[in-house]
Amino acid sequence: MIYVAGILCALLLAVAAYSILCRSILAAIVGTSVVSVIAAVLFVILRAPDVAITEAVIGAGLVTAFFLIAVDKTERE
Amino acid sequence: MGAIIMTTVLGLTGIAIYGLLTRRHLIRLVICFNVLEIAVLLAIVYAGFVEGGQAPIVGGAEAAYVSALPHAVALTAIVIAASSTALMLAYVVRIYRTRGSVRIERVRRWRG
Amino acid sequence: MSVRLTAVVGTVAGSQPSGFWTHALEAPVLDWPGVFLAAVFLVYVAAAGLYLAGTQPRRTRGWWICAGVHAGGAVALPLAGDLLTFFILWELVTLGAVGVLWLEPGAPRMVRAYLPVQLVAAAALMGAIGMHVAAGGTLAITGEGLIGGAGLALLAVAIKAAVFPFHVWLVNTYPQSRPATAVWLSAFGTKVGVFALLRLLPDSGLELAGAIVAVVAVIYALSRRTLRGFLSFHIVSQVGFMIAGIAALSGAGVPGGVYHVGNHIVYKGLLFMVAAVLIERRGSENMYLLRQGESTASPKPAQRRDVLLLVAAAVGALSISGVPPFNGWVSKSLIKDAVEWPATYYLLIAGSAGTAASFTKFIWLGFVSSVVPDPLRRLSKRRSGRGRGKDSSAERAGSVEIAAGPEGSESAESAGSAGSAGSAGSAGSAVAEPAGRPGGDIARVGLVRGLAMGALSLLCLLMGLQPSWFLPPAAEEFEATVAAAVSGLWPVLLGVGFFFLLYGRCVPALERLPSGEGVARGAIAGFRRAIRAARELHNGDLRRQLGWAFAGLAAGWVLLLVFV
Amino acid sequence: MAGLGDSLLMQQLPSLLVAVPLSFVPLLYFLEKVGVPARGAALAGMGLCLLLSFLPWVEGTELPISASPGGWGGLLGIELLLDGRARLFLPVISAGVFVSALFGTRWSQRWPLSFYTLVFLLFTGANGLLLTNDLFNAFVFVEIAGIATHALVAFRGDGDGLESAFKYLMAAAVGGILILWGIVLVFTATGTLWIPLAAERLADAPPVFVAGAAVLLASGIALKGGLVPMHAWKADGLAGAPSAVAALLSGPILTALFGFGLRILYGLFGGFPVMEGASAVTGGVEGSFGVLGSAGEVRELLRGMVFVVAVSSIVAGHVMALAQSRMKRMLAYSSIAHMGYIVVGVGAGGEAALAAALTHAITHAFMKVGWFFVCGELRRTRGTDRIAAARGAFREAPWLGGAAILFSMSLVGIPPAAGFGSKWVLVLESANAGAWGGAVAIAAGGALALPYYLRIVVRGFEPGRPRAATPVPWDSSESPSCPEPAAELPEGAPPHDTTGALGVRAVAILVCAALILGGFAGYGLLFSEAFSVATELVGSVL
Amino acid sequence: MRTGWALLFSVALVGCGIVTLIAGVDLDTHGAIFDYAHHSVQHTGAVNVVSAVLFDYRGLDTLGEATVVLATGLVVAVLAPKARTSMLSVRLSLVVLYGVALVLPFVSVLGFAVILFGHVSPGGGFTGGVVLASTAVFFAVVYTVGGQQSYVLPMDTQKRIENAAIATFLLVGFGGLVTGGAFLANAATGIPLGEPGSLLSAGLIPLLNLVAGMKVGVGLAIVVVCLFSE
Repeated sequence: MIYVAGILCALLLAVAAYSILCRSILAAIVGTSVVSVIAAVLFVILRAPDVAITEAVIGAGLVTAFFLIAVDKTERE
Repeated sequence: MGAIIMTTVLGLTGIAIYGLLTRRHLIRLVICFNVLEIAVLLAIVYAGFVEGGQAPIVGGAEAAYVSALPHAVALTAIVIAASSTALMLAYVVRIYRTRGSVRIERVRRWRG
Repeated sequence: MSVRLTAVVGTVAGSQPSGFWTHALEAPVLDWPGVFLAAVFLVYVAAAGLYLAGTQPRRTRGWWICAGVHAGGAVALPLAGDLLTFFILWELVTLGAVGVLWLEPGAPRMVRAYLPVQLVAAAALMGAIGMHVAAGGTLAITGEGLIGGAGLALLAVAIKAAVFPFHVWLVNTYPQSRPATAVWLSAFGTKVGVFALLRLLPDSGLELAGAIVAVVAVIYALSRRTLRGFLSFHIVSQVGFMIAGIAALSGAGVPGGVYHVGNHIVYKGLLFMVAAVLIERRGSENMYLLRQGESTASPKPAQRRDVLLLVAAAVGALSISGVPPFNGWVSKSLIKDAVEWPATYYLLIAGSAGTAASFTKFIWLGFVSSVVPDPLRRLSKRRSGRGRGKDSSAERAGSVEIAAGPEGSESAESAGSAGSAGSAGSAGSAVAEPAGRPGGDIARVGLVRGLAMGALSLLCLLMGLQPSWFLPPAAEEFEATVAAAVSGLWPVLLGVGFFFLLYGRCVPALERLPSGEGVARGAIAGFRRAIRAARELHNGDLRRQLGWAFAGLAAGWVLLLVFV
Repeated sequence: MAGLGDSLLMQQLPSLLVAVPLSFVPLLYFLEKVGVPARGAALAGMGLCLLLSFLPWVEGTELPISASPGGWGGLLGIELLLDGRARLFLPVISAGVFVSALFGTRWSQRWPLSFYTLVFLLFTGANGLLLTNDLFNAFVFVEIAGIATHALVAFRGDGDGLESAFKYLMAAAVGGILILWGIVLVFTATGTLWIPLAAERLADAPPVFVAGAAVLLASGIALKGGLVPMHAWKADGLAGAPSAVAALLSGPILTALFGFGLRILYGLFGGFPVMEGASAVTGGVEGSFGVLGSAGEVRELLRGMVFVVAVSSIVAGHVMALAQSRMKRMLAYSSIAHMGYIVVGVGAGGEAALAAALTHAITHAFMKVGWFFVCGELRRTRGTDRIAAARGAFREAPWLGGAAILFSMSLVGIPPAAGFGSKWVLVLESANAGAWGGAVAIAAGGALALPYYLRIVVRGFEPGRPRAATPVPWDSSESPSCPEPAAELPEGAPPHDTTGALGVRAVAILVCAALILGGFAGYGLLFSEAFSVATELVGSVL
Repeated sequence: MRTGWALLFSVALVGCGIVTLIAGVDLDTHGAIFDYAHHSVQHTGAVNVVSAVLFDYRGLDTLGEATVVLATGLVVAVLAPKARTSMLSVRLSLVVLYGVALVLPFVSVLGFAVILFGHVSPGGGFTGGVVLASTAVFFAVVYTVGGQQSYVLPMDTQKRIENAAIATFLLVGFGGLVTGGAFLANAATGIPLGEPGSLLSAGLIPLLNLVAGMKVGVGLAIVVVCLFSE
């Protein structure tokens, strides 16, 4: 279990760094949704199912939708 | 466990702050804010974690449960953060409509 | 203060709303210096009001209100019983003066010269009171003055009283205002500062500093070319005398110093009135051009009135240079007797000698001849030529020439002056006021202003002849002995001799004196630059704003972690 | 009012003070559906809330009133505590919100329902922030107030307003994150969010941990309140806001934030360390900063840090305000300076200085609100808030000029205005508590402040209309890259609001002026109340 | 802000955090000192302790959070210009359209289920509300918003639902105030807590769950729709 957590954390850091530092904004948005999903899994590992569900639905679903809409409304680069 | 989680939290915070201070794209700033928020959420939820505790859904058996208060706090924080994100993005879109760009150089009309 | 405040809290809790103020305020202090000074202020307000009533053009109501605030604060301040009232009245004096200056032509320059430094003085006073309270003092004004914050209080006093390094605001405002306005302003501000020295720092042994200021300011006064320019520097010099008296190490000089304050209000006001009339009659402020200006500007009948004017000017000059039996003589003798160090004594002698010299020059150039006598070499033509021709030196000396016409309105005059002297910058600010145009006015105007000047002259004589009426009974009786007369007289003769023999040679050297205005200008420029730099720092960049926030957080945190 | 003291109303007053403003949010909506104009209903509701906020002053009410929604008490649930501090600040917040809503006619004409709903949300946030005794609940209320506020900032809808709103939102969000971090640390260390219990258990937590929590909470609050070096967003955030909103921001919101900061400082961290020796004079607590203040050098370090922050806020605020060419930015910077004043008073330690700081917070709220109203009037008649454009405005409306002079005198600290009393006592008492550096800074602040107010007043009384918008020479705010928008009015808003509205706006301004004058006359009473509050706060630490 | 400075600040802050957390490593207090899990059932009758904390112990937080969502919807609605209608620049194939049309009912049912069983199982008002809102997102993404509002609930109805939800929440609160002696009181009002674990248990919590779910769902839906019609 703890190894899973470690791997997930490393992945989380990597994806977060990528989503902040990468060039394409769309990739960054996808990165954030991935970050949310990994965080949700971590929440499950931390025995917080409610938070996990909410984070998955909001962070990975809704907020990503917001981002996508915003990018679609503004310039992309 | 704690070391792993805390390392992740601090790493996320550092990356997010660095991004907040260096990125030029407004939406990128909002992304950094989100990452910052996720880091805090991890810290909150871990604050209630108990080794070997069960999820706070009370079953029949007497067992050790992880504390539920941080979970409630985290839920509230998530929704609040989502609202803030939505607002930021709405402002970004409007700024794009009025200023024609989402580069941070274009939101420097107020200065001095 | 905390004692007082806790007392306030104890009594005010649940009592009448204004309890705080009633407890913070004290009954007025009615000792001799306060009452004497307030009385002199009142008399002078009456005289100067009379004078101003006779001047053209009429002042606006706003001007009178501001002037009233200025003078009223000055009249009430000597009686203030607690530091709170003292501070409020101090502020009123400042704000009234600002209002008056603002309503003058050419206001911005004067206000810029006056307001910032006065605000620094007010802030310094407030801080001094705060530190005084921090040291455990009370708000009540007692004999022993502040027990804390002496440095700030000294700064406030030095600025308000225009002690030498801080005199720039004075010589940049009074000579630039309209002549009659200078009459009103000259009396109050600096005297308030001197009085603050008495109230806040009674036993500061600054007599030597005062004497030095007296001498240096006199030297500057000798170098001035404009009437009110040199009168302003004489204010600074006389302030030096007052400080030397009030701050005398022996402590016995307080009566003399305060008496000198009163005398100075009277005769300096008189001199400013004379200067105003001269400027108006002769149409010029340049002392070297007074006689020329007369020939063109004022018609022949002016000569008769000039006699009376000469009398008034002579009374003022004799008083300020301390010739018995005029009042300056009494107070100066008291101060000289009070000072402890011989160095101070001889510096004061030198100061009064210089005063005498420069006022001899005033009388001479104003009423006798337009050339400085120089028996050693006859430079007089070139000298007077210099006065008119070389604008650079004229401007440095702040001289302004005004082509006065009987019907010249202010704008026309300023235009003419811009044309004539080329010193357009300061032209609009010093504008002679033409005598009343309607024929009926002339007599009344002359009469009213003559009344004012005559009253002040008589007061000078009276204060010199009967000092016992004004001095506190406690103070040692001033006996008008021959010795006192001689000791008052010989510096004057020295000065007169200096003027007639050597002054002509000294003029070039004097006009090369450095003027303190560069310093002030540099300070202002530095402040501007600082502001601009600050604006450059706040470059509306969101990332920079957040960065500062995080930087502050990190710095504080690291510091705390280091120490915890 | 017999029996009011122990009636259900009084017992549940804290809950009501939060719930009643909130309940007007849906109420306004449905009332408008029925056909009741939102404006009248909103003003009535705010009057009701104002009434409620005065209830604790009724004779016979014993403080503190503790109420916990859900009835679970502080440990299980959330406790709302109405102590003397809250009693002192509640009327200030309510009155400030009321007059601001009274004043904001133009924007209420554009979107009446949204405007008043947001104002009520802000009201709820401010009240709750002041009342709550629970850390995370405080965060929630901070967020409510923050979102409502920068929503109102963006209300103008043009580019400038949006830029202001975005900057403000980013700064506020980061500040919220910092506060949340502090809360997390405190919770990790103590296992509770209830402030009194957390304060107890914080005593035996590792000092480093406590220091981290303290720094994070303090900097979060400072970032939201705009203290150097976290002030940079403030002027930008206020510059594009409607005047009524700017007034709300620097009046009620700052007051509530200050109240919350006091609760954190004294309720959670056990007060501010008092200099040795000063405590003998002021009866302050000797070196009590939870576990931190116990060590002498830590205490001195904290004092040093706080005074560096305060003095630099004063200097930076006044200097930058001196350089501004727009009134709102100028007033925003001046608020930064005044926050510095208040921090000096708090940091000096001891009851008297703390009481002076409390009174200054109150007076500053009203004089700043009033000045923003004057600024809004000028903007209504001139179409811009440039100082250069104010030429002749006061000559046309002398009452406005009088109000401006009064507020300026109060802000500079010239009698007879309430600001003089609080500033005077602040100087004396902070010097008395040993913080003479801060006292001198406050005194010098007045000297720096007078010129820029005088500039506006003089410009306003000059004859004639403004020719063109002539910026002051050192103004660089209009860069060629982004030129001045042609008309600074949003597309929807009328250039002049209806004739009846001016009366209301004038009433709002005159109310503030009356409060300033009354505050000067009754300053003794105000100070004595504040002193009792300060004694309660400091005593709660011992 | 130059990169070097940014690096410096972030590294410094992370370092401070590391020091702080190392200092706090030996803190034994994990979680709240009050053990909710062993009291919530007889206090509130809710099996899901998180729901108990959210809607009973700390109901005020939840109310405030719902308020935040409402404020957000309000602001976005204010910011969005009414006249302009626009659609996403992406075009979707027919399969997607029908697929979504097929999926949507299940999604919404799932949302309601998550809401209604919030007090007995993971999930609750917020989660279910967000699921409901995501249906609105589906609508908005797939079918063009603006022109044909008929696909989504009309804005006015949404607002009415939202305000009604807040009003209900407040009414429950005031009811508790009157009957139970405390704002948002649940068990104290004498309402039967019911059989723990069953659908109709935990007193008012299911109601508040439903209300909050409606509130959040509709509020976020408003946000989405307004962001679209930007």
